[in-house]
Amino acid sequence: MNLTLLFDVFLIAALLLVSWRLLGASDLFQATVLFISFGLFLSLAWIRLQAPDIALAEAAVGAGLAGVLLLGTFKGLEPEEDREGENLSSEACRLDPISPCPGRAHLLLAFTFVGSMTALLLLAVLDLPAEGDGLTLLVFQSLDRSGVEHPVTAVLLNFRFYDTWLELGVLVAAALSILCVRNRLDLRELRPSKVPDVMLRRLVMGLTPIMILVVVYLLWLGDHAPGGAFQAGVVLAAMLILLWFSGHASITSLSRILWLFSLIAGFAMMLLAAVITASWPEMRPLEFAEEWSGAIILAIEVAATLSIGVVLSSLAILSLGAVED
Amino acid sequence: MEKFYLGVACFLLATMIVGLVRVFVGPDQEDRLVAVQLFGTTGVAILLLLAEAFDASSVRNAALLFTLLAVLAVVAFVRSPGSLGEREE
Amino acid sequence: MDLSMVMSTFFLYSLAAMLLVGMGIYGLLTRRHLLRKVMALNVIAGGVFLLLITTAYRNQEHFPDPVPQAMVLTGIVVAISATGFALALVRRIHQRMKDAKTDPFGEKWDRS
Amino acid sequence: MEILSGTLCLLGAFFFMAGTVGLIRFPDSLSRIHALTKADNLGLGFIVLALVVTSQSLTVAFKLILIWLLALVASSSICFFLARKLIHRG
Repeated sequence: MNLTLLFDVFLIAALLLVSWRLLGASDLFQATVLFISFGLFLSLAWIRLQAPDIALAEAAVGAGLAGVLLLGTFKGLEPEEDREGENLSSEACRLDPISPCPGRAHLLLAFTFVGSMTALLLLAVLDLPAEGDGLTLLVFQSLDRSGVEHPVTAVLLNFRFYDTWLELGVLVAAALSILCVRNRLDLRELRPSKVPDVMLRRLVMGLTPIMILVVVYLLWLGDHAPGGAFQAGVVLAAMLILLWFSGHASITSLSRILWLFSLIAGFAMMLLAAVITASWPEMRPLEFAEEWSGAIILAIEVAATLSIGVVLSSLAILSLGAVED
Repeated sequence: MEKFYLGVACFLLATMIVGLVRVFVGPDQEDRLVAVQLFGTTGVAILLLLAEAFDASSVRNAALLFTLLAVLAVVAFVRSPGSLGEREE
Repeated sequence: MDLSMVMSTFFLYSLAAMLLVGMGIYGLLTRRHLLRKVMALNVIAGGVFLLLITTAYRNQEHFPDPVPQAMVLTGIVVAISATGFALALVRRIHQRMKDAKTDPFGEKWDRS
Repeated sequence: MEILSGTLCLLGAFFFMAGTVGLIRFPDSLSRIHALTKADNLGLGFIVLALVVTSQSLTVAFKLILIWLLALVASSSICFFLARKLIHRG
């Protein structure tokens, strides 16, 4: 028996089982909790498929941020009159009681649609050429001109710079639109809904220095090994959220100007790089000189880490903060 | 030795699948959450074993992140409004 | 590494990825609670990421293709920020409906 | 060294299994929380020890032990929070 194959089969079985129960279970809290383990199994799959960068990001997002967001929102939605009941029925916390319940025809239609779509996808994947290097060779040929040694970082911050830039733009847009939804101008005076206790404060006091260390370590790893701005940013966000939950100073005590500045730092830094390279003689826009590209990428990474951390923690704090209006 | 580590990792994965039953049957919210925390630790152990089996040191960083952020979900659960124990406090 | 091994891994994981996408879309269409719909969207995203990463794994000489990996990395961060936004919307809708229940014209919300 | 590492590994796996069995079989929530700490502290501890014994470099060993210590802190505080919540509810 081949052990790697056994591992694959177990992992895929777990993934499918978890996502089936996640979507099918009638208890909403069960689904919320299963979502956390879905992230865990996915990151095991990333390790198995030799994508450690993604496993790192998934570990931070799946185990930390997604759990916080979903559990916090679930707690906020939990119907108050049903608190004494042990199990929440799915009816009790339904959000859209005005639309009709899905009937058998609806389910059949959905099933047919999904079934044919999955079959089509399967055909498309089977049709993929069996061999091929994709872009691996191209990336490795130009790697020594990129200023970093790790191919994924090179793709993110040099070869496909536009993608990363616009992605930071998406993050800023998400933060600004959530401000609109919550009808606020900044994060100040948003508090967690319960008074923090001593135990939690001590715990967070102990964890914070380690987290700062991990953020710096991941950022430093970025240029030669799996790690970098994304992973470091997510850990930074987790740290800010923990600080906020325990009542320490966090981004909620920043002034509006400072908060906005850190929100757009990553995007602005990349814009600055674009403008400078565009106005430089004998260089095309976003083409970095080889001797400078390492330094430019490092500066952009630091700014992007700050922005990602601030945006993601603002998203969580804005959607979990006590509703006072 | 790599084979052995991979075998132990498979075994741990199997215990995780068995442990999913507790998440499915509950009955309390705390029970389900405890089960998921146990998965977290088992997952860390699997990651450490895989790091040895595949000889990939970056996997250990993923394990480090998992342990570091394990508290986060529980803190959100305990600290958010609407929790049952709130009234007595 | 043995090529047939790589291919069988690729098929196994891409099959799982497509099942994830299928289940996610089915859940999105049939489940009614908004929180569940958000989770269904995340399952779909997980399936798509898995497909991209298996494709990257298949294209390997000595290192898996870094371009899909970078795409998925951006994808994960965008997905979590979209999830955060969607959850804030869900929270807001919930609040509005709770308020509507108390106003005199709100009986229509209590039907069903 | 390899035999020692293998034995420790199996011991760790045994404790994880014990934790899972406890999680499934124990009758009430508080004893299930108790099962979690066994697996966390001992299971992960033995596996970390097994890997430390065979690890080549000091940095790897240091990182492994750091992970274990963090897991100890995390699991004990998680158990504290959840158990307190259960007791408050009565």
